[in-house]
Amino acid sequence: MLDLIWLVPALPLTGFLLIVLFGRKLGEPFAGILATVMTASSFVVVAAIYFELLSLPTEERHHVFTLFSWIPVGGLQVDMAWLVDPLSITMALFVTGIGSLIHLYAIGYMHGDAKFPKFFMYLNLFIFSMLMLVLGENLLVTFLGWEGVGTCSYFLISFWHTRDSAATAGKKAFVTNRVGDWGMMTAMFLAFAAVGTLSYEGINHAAETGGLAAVTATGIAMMLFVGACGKSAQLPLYIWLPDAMEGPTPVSALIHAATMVTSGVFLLTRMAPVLHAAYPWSSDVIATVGALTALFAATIAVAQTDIKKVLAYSTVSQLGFMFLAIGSGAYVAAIFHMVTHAFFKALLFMGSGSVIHGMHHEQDMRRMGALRKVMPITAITFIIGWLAIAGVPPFAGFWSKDEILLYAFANNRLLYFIGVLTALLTAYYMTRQVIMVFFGEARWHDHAEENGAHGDHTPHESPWTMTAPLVVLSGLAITGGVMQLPFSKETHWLEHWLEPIVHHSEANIEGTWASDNKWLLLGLAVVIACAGIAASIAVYAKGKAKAIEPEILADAWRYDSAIASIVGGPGRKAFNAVAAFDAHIVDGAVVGVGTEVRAASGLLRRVQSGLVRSYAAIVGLGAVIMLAWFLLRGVL
Amino acid sequence: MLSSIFASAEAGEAMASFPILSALILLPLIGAIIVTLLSNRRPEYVKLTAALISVGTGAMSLWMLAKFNTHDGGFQFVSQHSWIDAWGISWHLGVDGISLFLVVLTGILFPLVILGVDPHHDEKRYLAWLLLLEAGVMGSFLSLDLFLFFIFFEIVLVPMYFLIGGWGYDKRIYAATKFFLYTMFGSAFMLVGIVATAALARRDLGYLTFDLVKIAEHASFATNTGRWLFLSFAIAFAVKVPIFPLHTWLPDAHTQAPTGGSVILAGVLLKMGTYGFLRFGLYLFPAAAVWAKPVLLTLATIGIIYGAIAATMQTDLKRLVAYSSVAHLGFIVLGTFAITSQSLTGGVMQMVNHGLSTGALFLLVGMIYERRHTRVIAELKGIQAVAPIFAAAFMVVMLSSIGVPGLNGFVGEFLILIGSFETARWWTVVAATGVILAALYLLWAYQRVFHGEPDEANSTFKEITLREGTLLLVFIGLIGFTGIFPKPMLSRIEPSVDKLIEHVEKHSDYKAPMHEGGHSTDSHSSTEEGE
Amino acid sequence: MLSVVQPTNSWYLILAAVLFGIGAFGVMVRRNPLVMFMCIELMLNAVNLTFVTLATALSDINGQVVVFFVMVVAAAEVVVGLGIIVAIMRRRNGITADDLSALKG
Amino acid sequence: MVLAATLTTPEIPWSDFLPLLILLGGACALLLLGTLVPNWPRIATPIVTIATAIAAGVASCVQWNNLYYRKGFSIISGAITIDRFSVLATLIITVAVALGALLASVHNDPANGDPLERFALLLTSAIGAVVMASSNDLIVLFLGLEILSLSLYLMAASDRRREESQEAGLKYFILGGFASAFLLYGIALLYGATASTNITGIASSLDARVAVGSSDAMLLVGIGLLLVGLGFKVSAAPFQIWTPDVYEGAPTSVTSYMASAGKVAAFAAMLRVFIVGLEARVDDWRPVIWVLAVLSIFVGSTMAVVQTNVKRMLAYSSISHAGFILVGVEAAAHMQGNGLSASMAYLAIYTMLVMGSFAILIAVAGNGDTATTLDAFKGLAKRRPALALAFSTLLFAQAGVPFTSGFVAKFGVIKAAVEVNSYGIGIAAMVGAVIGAFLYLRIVVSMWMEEPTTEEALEIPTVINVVIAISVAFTLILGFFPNILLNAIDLVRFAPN
Amino acid sequence: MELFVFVVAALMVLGGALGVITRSNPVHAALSLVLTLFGIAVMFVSHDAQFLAAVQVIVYAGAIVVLFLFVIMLLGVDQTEDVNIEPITVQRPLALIVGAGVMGIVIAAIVASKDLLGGRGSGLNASTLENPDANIRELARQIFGNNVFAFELTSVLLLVAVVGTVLMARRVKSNGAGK
Repeated sequence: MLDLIWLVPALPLTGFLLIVLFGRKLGEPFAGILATVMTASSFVVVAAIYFELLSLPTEERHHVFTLFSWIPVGGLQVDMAWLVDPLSITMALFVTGIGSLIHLYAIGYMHGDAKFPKFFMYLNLFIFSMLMLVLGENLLVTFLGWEGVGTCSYFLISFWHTRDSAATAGKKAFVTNRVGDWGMMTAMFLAFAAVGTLSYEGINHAAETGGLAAVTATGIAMMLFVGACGKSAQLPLYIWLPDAMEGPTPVSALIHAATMVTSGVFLLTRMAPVLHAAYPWSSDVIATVGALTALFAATIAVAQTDIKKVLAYSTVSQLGFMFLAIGSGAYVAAIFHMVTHAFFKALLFMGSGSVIHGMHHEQDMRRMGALRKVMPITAITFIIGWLAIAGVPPFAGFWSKDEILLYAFANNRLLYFIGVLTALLTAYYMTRQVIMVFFGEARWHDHAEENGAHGDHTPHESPWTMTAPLVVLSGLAITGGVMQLPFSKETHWLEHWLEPIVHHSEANIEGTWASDNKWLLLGLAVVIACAGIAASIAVYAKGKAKAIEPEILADAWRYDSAIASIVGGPGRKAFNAVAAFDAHIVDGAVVGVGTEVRAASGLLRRVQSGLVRSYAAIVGLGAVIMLAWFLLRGVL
Repeated sequence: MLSSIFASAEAGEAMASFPILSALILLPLIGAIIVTLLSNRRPEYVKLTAALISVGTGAMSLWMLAKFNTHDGGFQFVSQHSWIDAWGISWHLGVDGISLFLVVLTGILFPLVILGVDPHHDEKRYLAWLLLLEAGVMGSFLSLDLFLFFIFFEIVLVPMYFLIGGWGYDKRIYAATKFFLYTMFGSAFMLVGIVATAALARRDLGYLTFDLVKIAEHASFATNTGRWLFLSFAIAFAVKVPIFPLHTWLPDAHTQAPTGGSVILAGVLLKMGTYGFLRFGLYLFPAAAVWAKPVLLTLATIGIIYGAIAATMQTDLKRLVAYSSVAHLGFIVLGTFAITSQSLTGGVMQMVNHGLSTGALFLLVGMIYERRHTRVIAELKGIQAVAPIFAAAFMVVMLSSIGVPGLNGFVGEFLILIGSFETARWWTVVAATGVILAALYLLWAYQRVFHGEPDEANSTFKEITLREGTLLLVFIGLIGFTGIFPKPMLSRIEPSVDKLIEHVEKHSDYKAPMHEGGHSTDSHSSTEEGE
Repeated sequence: MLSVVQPTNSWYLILAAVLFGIGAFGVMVRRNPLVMFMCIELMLNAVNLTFVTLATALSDINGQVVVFFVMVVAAAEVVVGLGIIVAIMRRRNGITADDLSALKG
Repeated sequence: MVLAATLTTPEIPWSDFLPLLILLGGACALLLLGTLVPNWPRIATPIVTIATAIAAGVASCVQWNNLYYRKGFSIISGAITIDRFSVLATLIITVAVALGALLASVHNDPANGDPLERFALLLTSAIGAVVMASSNDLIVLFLGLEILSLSLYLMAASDRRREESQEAGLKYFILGGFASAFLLYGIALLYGATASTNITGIASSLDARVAVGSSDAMLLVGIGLLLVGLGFKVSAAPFQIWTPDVYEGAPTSVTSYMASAGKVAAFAAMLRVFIVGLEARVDDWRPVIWVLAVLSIFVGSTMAVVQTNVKRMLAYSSISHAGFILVGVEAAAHMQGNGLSASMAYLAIYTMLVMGSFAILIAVAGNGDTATTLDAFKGLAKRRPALALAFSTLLFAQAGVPFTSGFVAKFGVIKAAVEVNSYGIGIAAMVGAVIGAFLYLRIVVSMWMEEPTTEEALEIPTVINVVIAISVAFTLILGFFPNILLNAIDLVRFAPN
Repeated sequence: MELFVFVVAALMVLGGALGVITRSNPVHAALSLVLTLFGIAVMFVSHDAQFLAAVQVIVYAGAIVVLFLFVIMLLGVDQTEDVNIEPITVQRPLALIVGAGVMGIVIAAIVASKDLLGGRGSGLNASTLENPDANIRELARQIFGNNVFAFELTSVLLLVAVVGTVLMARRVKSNGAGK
């Protein structure tokens, strides 16, 4: 059964190729169906493998499948190989699982789009790349997937490329990611220079056995983190993610919520031993950046009016939580939160997508409201997602977030408080969104003329292809927490499952104040969540207090615009200066020589006056000079 | 070492009963003459002949590739005949892993250009020049005699000069002249260097010879002499590559040259410089090359960043691609002078990769020009909406040029960088940022040209034709294949590279970094199980 | 006679040098081709004088032999030169050397 | 009869300077027959000339073979020397005469009067050239030079239709006379310093007087004056000044002859005088040669850049070629390596190149010998592709592009220079060559890449085609198989003295 | 006595030379050339080169200068050339530098190596009363002896001269081609 692993990436790839070749003929909806089937079946295979792994004893849950030797040069021997172990399978599971759901959803969402087949072509390619990323046996194969997903995200963000904003957003995403890639490449260079291999086993083994100097480990860790920041939209590189919302909503759900953006977390977990071997401060850096990002994004989300922008910023914020976890050594918690987040954030995104679809591509929440009446399923599922992210027990988000905060507390109180504050804000802005979209009075009538405006202006519920995934996911969003319940050691199923990966580097908080009083913290978390929700209701539903949505928050602390102005202003000037330098100085020198020769030629021509007597004079002059030399040689 | 070379020579003889390398040079040469003599009345025959000859050459090169002995790092198919014995010059040809794929690339590119791109007038002359050019390029990649190399290196200028000047665009004559004189200026020093090398080697060898192998193996130069000689060669190659700041002939030449010319120019001509650095820099003057390392690494790094930045700001699409070449070749030079197994192998591979991807890019730009009669980015818009397949092709080629894994560009670039990182850490870290810039300038250009709503000038943009499609398919196929499965290439390149590194280590105080298993043995074992 | 200082060979040589210089100067300042030509004759004569003097100094008759040949050369030169001049003058009477500047640059 | 008793004439081995006699005989025969034979056919004149030249060439080839057994020797009490060097020079000169005659035969414009004298002068000038090349005595050298020069003055002025021709003649004549006065004065001072006019005599007396403490200013100034004279003849900067005007003004056929035979003779003389005669003082004059060489190369190539008349361009290029040959001389002045053979090879190759180039010039210039501007060459590739191709070949050869004889020549001198460690001159020469290349490119551009100004077809006389064919063939064959020439020329030696 | 002769001759030579370069009328220039030639001839005599002195007078003064005058008359170019104005700038200073330079350098050289030239050599058996033709005899031996080749060459030279004059003198209707 394990040997069928090759099927997992192969199936989506086949789907991709088939659509490349016959996409036009297949057309709608068969292209979509094909893609969905491919992804789903690959999910089935993964599930099968998962169960097989479960059946194996822990130490045997680690298999390498080598296809062929990819880049063998001297000491560098990189194979095209897959690593099957709990972590990769976990990732593969929810990638393919959620992936197939979103495929299904997309069939409905992309209905009627001229480039329907192309969309699914990209989606399948993305799934393939993502699987390469998570299944990669060495950094390079992961990097292959890493870049693959980046490229697909570029394609998909600028899917409606005739819209300049979409095109720009795609480019921005790619280039920003490249900055991260630079970090990841440098990390690989360091690893190879130090260990002489790029395989996770090799590197991690070296790290665990102390074969990796702390300084090198730190270097690798930090560089990997740079890479992660790029992919997982952390400060300072998060800027591309909000813009990425230009893409179709399924894309946002799949790539920019569930899967790709979490690959940074995955990578750091993979390399946990290296982080562990690095100087402690590197972990603190990661945790701090995570926490700050979380808070930063949350504050921004408070003031957004675009339904998807809110979710985008909340994604950034949640990713910040995961990095906080990583930095605090809570790898399991990180993965845990990644999974649950995948559930409810995908759910939320698709819900918003359904809303947008129903509203004829209206995204401004100020023009919505009271939609629960017209699209009930969407509303209910969305509300479930909201509860999950807000951290209301027993929904999935509660457990994972709480786990993270627990470790954070044990690690660093300050970061814990930042986390709590973020949680509060999260509850606040999510509630705000729910209220603005589904409750209150309907505000869509009075904008009939401007909005998408085709046919009737009353929103409608989406087709089953879209609602079905919502239902499934909401189910997961409710129950997702079971993976890892804090009640007893036994209930830490996920932790046991991931044992072989993280046992070495997972922080041990046994006996710390935090773990002793985790029930207290748990309670606190619940209180916080409720407080946030209450506050939000007070403001937006009851209108008790005035909404605090300062313009600066709406503008994301001016961060993005500042960068834009730097790039567009001084940056552009500098580049132009270089170009001008090349044209005038470097090339100018070359051309200058030519003109000099011409000038000299003209000068000499004047000597060539055509007058015999001056010729004689020149000959004589030459003679005199020459004779002078000879005379000197003779006399001296 | 020498004995091994002759051994391989015999092996080569055994494999190739007839002198295939000489044939590779002479066939196009003869072809050029035939084409010139053909009558103008039946142009289609002219084209046919040229095509057949170039295809034949390409086939021979592939045959040679097939017959190439993977595990032998030495020169193969060696053929040596005395030529100008008065000056100890011999017709000495040979191919090893370093030149192998350059020869094959030449063999492939020329037929593609001849079949795929039409000149718009005087086709006969155009084809004749192209064939002559092919002969020259082949010659310079195959020569193992300094003199022989020089004359091929030099003769190439003439056909290229005519191609640019005769079939180029508005500023063609300026560009052609600049190209000719600039390159000639560089080789002026090399000529003196070559003679000096031979004259000085005579003191060790006892007889005058221009034979590369003999000199490299048996002659030793005083430290400073070696450096001066290396310098004289380096100038020529630096101009040819071109290395910042000697690059300014390239944008003009590339931009003004006809599409076919640009493809060849980018595809193989520039490689004569980088190849020269390997063959006549590292191999001939190891100590001096090691001494010059820092300077060249710095220039290469500057070139990478500088070229990329300059490219970003170009308003002419073709010029942009030209500047991207400056950046890419910077990588190759970086790899060459980092002198590690990976970086050198990557460098050699990147020569081919750049030939493919940039060549293809020039083809695509040429097609755009065919359709729109402009290369100005500002005048192009939204082409993807009207010609999606064309756009897709452009995208793939572009991604390979950006260096996205899974495509050829990445493998070379990555090998170069990871190899260089060990011996030239900081240069590499800086150079790696070039990867970001590459994405920037290409994607920006792509967005401006292909994205957005097409204005009415571009709304009639013709979708790719069958002929163009097949032409590009070959390129894309190679791009994809080498990206996914580079091993056949690497395993042939590496033995020669390792041999070269050993040579450098033997003749200088340089020590290449070793990993467990080290380069040579490990790789060989791997190649074994590879076959 | 009472011993007055005797002119040594150097005197003659120096005189010749002066003559040569004057001749050269003349070639450069005179515009009439014929006169320029005469100046060249002056230079040749200076050389002749030098030869003869050296012949005496070295007590070697060859010096004088050379002069003999030089005279022949001079004669031939004159004939040819005057021929050319005549040919030109025929066409453009009374031209000076400065008028002959169609070829230049 | 007393006199007869005491007179001892040296025995004269007539066969040893057969080529000279043949040329002289040819000249006399031409004059006599041409004047005495009634209705002497026009066409016969060039035929006789060429026949004579060929005969002389054959004779010198025979001599070349004989020299396998005798290493070279001087005859008639050291007046002239017969050695590989002089014989090779003779051979080149005779070839130049033959080709020059072919070209001149095209200029048989009735308006230009009876060509008889012009061909006679061609032969006499050849005599002078040969004498110069083989002279072993400064006086003989001087006489040879005068014979050559006087003939050339006349030939330059011989086109009676074009005033430029006479102007060129007069300029050449005045400056030539001026220069030969310097040369003669140099001989005089040299004679004063060494008590001999015989080159080998000078050499031996110089070797003898190394120890003499007395100042040798006279000797050195003599050398200087000598160098002025010879430098003028080889048109080395700064004594090149006359070259462009004369080359442009003279009839094209004459120009080609001047550029080839004239240079050969002058360089041969220079080499013999300085390498054989003044070897002892090499340290004094070699630097000067160095300067002259570099100056010539740069002046020649630089000034050519802005020219608009192809004939004049070629004149300037001939100056930079002279510079290259001087590089060979400089190398030879190190008394080791093979600068001597390199310069001779260069001369041989250059002769063929220049003949071909000027032949094409004649073809394009038309009967009036006037259309030599760059415009006349515009779009030549469209009018006469073959001609354009041939000219391009020759031009690229002059630029030193590989697979042409020109490259072999340049490579030869550079090699010679570098082998004796004078790198500076080598690099300077190559850089100069790059500047020079621009000139050739300009011509090529206007031939291939510009539109013809006139559409009227230009018909080319057969003889011209013959010359072009010979020259191009020589250029290419030598480019691919330089051995043919090199192996022979490596044998070039001076007679041991 | 000797000194007197030298001074007189030198004056003739230099005076004549200056005349050649200063006299604006070519005829006068030619005549002053004669003066120089005579001066030279005198010096030849005082160097026991009687034969050359004779030839100098006959050939040079007698033939060459006459030829000059003849041509001048023939072409009627005896109009004076204004010697005071110089169309070409810096020509005269340049000429002065060159003339003086060559003169100075050679003189310097001669002075520097005076000792080589010593006094009057005695090797030349000067003509005396008992054998008046010693000089001629000696010259003859040389010319027809060692220098016979050169002597023969002079014939070629004269041949050239003859052919040349014929070529140049022949009248051709110049159809102004190339103008």
